[in-house]
Amino acid sequence: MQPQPNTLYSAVNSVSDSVDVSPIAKICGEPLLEIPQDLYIPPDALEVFLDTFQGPLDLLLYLIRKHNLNILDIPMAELTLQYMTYVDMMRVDQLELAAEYLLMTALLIEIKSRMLLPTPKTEMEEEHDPRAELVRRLLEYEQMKKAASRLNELPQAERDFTVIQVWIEQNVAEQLPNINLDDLRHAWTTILTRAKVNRHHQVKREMLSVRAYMSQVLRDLRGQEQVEFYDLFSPTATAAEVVVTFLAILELAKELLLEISQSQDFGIIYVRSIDAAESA
Amino acid sequence: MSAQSTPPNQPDALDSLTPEKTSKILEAALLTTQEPLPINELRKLFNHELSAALLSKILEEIREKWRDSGVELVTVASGWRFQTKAEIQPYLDRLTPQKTLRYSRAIMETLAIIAYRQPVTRGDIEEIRGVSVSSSVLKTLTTRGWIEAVGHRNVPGKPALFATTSQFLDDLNLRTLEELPPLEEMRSLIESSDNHQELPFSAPEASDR
Amino acid sequence: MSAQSTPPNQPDALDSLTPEKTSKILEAALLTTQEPLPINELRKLFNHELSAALLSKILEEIREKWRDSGVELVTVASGWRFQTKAEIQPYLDRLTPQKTLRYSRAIMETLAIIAYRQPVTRGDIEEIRGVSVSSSVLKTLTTRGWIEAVGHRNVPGKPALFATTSQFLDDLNLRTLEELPPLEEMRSLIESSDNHQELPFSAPEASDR
Repeated sequence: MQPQPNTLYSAVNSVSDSVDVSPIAKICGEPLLEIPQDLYIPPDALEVFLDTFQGPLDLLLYLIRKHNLNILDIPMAELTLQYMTYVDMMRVDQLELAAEYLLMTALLIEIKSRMLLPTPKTEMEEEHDPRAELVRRLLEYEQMKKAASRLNELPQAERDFTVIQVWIEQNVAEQLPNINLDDLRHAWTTILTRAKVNRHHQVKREMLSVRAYMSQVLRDLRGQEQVEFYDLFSPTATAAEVVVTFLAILELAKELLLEISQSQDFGIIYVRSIDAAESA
Repeated sequence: MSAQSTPPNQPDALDSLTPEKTSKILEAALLTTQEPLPINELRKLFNHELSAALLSKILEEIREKWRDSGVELVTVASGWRFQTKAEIQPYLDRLTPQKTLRYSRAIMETLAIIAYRQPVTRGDIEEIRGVSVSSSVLKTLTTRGWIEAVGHRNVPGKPALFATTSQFLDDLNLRTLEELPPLEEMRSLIESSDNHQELPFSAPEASDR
Repeated sequence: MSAQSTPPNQPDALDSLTPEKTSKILEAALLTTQEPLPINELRKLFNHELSAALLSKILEEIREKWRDSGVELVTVASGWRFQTKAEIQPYLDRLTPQKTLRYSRAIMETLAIIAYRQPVTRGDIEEIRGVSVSSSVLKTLTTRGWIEAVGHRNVPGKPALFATTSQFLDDLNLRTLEELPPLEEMRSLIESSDNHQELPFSAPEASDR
C-alpha cells in the first residue's frame, strides 16, 4: 500500500503544513517521496529520515496512524536486525538519537514478548496491559504534536504582523535632574561643615552681590579688546548697583583678573580683561 | 520653596480637553509604544482623571476608525496595541528579505508542551517528546521572551521549571492562556478488531492544563 | 505540493493593487519603523514597480490625511517617517515618569561653590571641597547651561573662571543671585553648632539622598 504523496506530507509534516515545506529531500538525485513503511530505514535515506521525524515516538505514531501498523504484529526479529545495522551507522555522529531508537525497539520487543506469554486469568485483572504505557505516551505526544501545529497557525508577531512603533519626537530636552534651593543650601552647608571640621576654615563675610557683578563684568569684557570704564555701568542702574559694580571692578583688579588703564589724566579709562590682553 | 522648573509644554487642564484631543492623545500614545498598554497605564495620560470606562469607549471608537486601514488596534494579554494586518505583512517582508522567523518542529513542539503543561522541566518535555531537548531550543524560546524559568522542582539536580510569558501571549495575539487552541482528543491507537480485550485508554484529558 | 510552499499571504499582483491598498501599505510600513524610510526603500514594498513620483504623491496625501492627528508624517534628512507632534509630548511624558533624578554630591557642591563664590576656577573649587573636581562634573553643569566660563585667571595655566548663568537663575525660579539662601543664615547655623561638639547636620552621606 502506497500512500499518496499528499497524505504523506500532511502526516509527516503536519506542523509545517501552514509553513514552507520543501520536498522531503533528494537521495542520490531521486526525490524522496516515500517514507519507509516499516521500521527499516535504507542507509542512504537515514539522514533525511532523522530530519523528518522528531524521534522514535514520532515515527511509531506515523506507522500506526498511516499504515495501520499493529504494534503487536511488528516482525520483531527482522526489525531488530535492521535496527542494529543502522544504529551502528548512527553511532558515528548521532549517538544520542541512536540510543533513543534503540530504546524504543527494546520497548517494543518487551511488549511483544509479554503479550505472547500466557497469563493466568487471575493475574490478568491486576496486571496492566503491557501496551498501556506506550499507548499513553504515544497519545500524549500526538496531542502535543497537534497542539504545536495549531499553535504554529496562530498569527505570530514579526512573522504575520508587525507591531506599530512611531518615533517620538523629543522636542522637550532630555529629562535632567531638577534641583531646588534647598538642595543648593544643603550642598553649601555640607561644604562649610566639612571645611569647619577639617580646617577650621574662616568663613568670610561675603557680599554675594559683588561676586555676582564680578561675573557680569567679566562677561561684558569677554571677547572685547577693551571696554570703556563707563560702559560697564548700566544706564538704568540704581545707585546701589553702581556701587556694587564699582566694587566688583576693584575686586577683579585686585584678583588680577582685569586691568584698568588711563593714558592721560582725565582721559578715558579703559578696562580690559587680562585674559584678553594676554591672548591678544 | 517650590523652585521646580516647568516643562516647556504644559499639558492642558483637564477641562480644556475636548473628546477629539483625548482621542488624539490615546491614539498617539498607542502608536508610539511598542509594548501593549493596559487601560490603567493609559489613564496616566490624563493623570487618572478619566475613567477606565470612558477610555474603553474611546478606544473602541479608535479601533472602529482604523478598521479599513492596513493597521489594527487589538487587545492582547498586556493591553492595547496597534499592529499591521496580516495582509500587509508580505509587503513589509520585502523591506527585510533576510528575516526568516519560522520555527522548527522541535521548537514548536517544545513550546506547545510548555504552553499546555506548564510549569514543566526539560525532563518532562523530553519524556513527552521521546527525544532529548537541545539547549539551543530552550535558548531560542527564552531569547524570544516566550518562556522563562519560574522556579525549580525540588528533586535531585533542581531542574528549572519553564512557563510561558505574557510576551508569548502578546506575540500570538492572545489575551489569556485559555485562548490557546483547545487540546484535541486523540483517536484510540488500538484497533477494536484487536482480538485482545478492548483497552480503556483515552487521550489525556483536554482540560489537563 | 505548491499549496504548502506558498506563504499564507501572497502579495497581490501589481495590477490588482488599488490606490487605496498602495496607500495602506505605505502607511503601515512607515508606522512600523522608527527609522526614516527614503523613497527608494519604500519602492521595495512594490518591487520597484511604482515610480518615485507616484509614491511621493501618495505620501503627500497620507501627510494631508494625518494633519489633524497627534502624529505627523514628516520628511527628515534620510527619508519619511511618522513622529509625534510637540503638543502630544507632555502627555506621553506622563507614561514614562522619570525616577526622580538627582545630581551627585560632587555636582551639587561644585554648583554651590560656583554660585556663591563666582567667579572661581577649578582650583578654587578643589581647594574648598578638599578633593579634586573631575572634568565631567564641570561638563555636566556646563551642558545643563547652569555654569559657563566667563574668563581666565591670569596665573600660570590660565585656569577658566566659572560663573553661573541666567539660565541657572531661571531654572531655580530666581530673579537675581541675591535670592539664593543667604550665607549669613547658614553661617549662624554653623556657628551655633560650635557651642556643641556635635554638629547639627546629619552625616553628609546619609542626607545626600
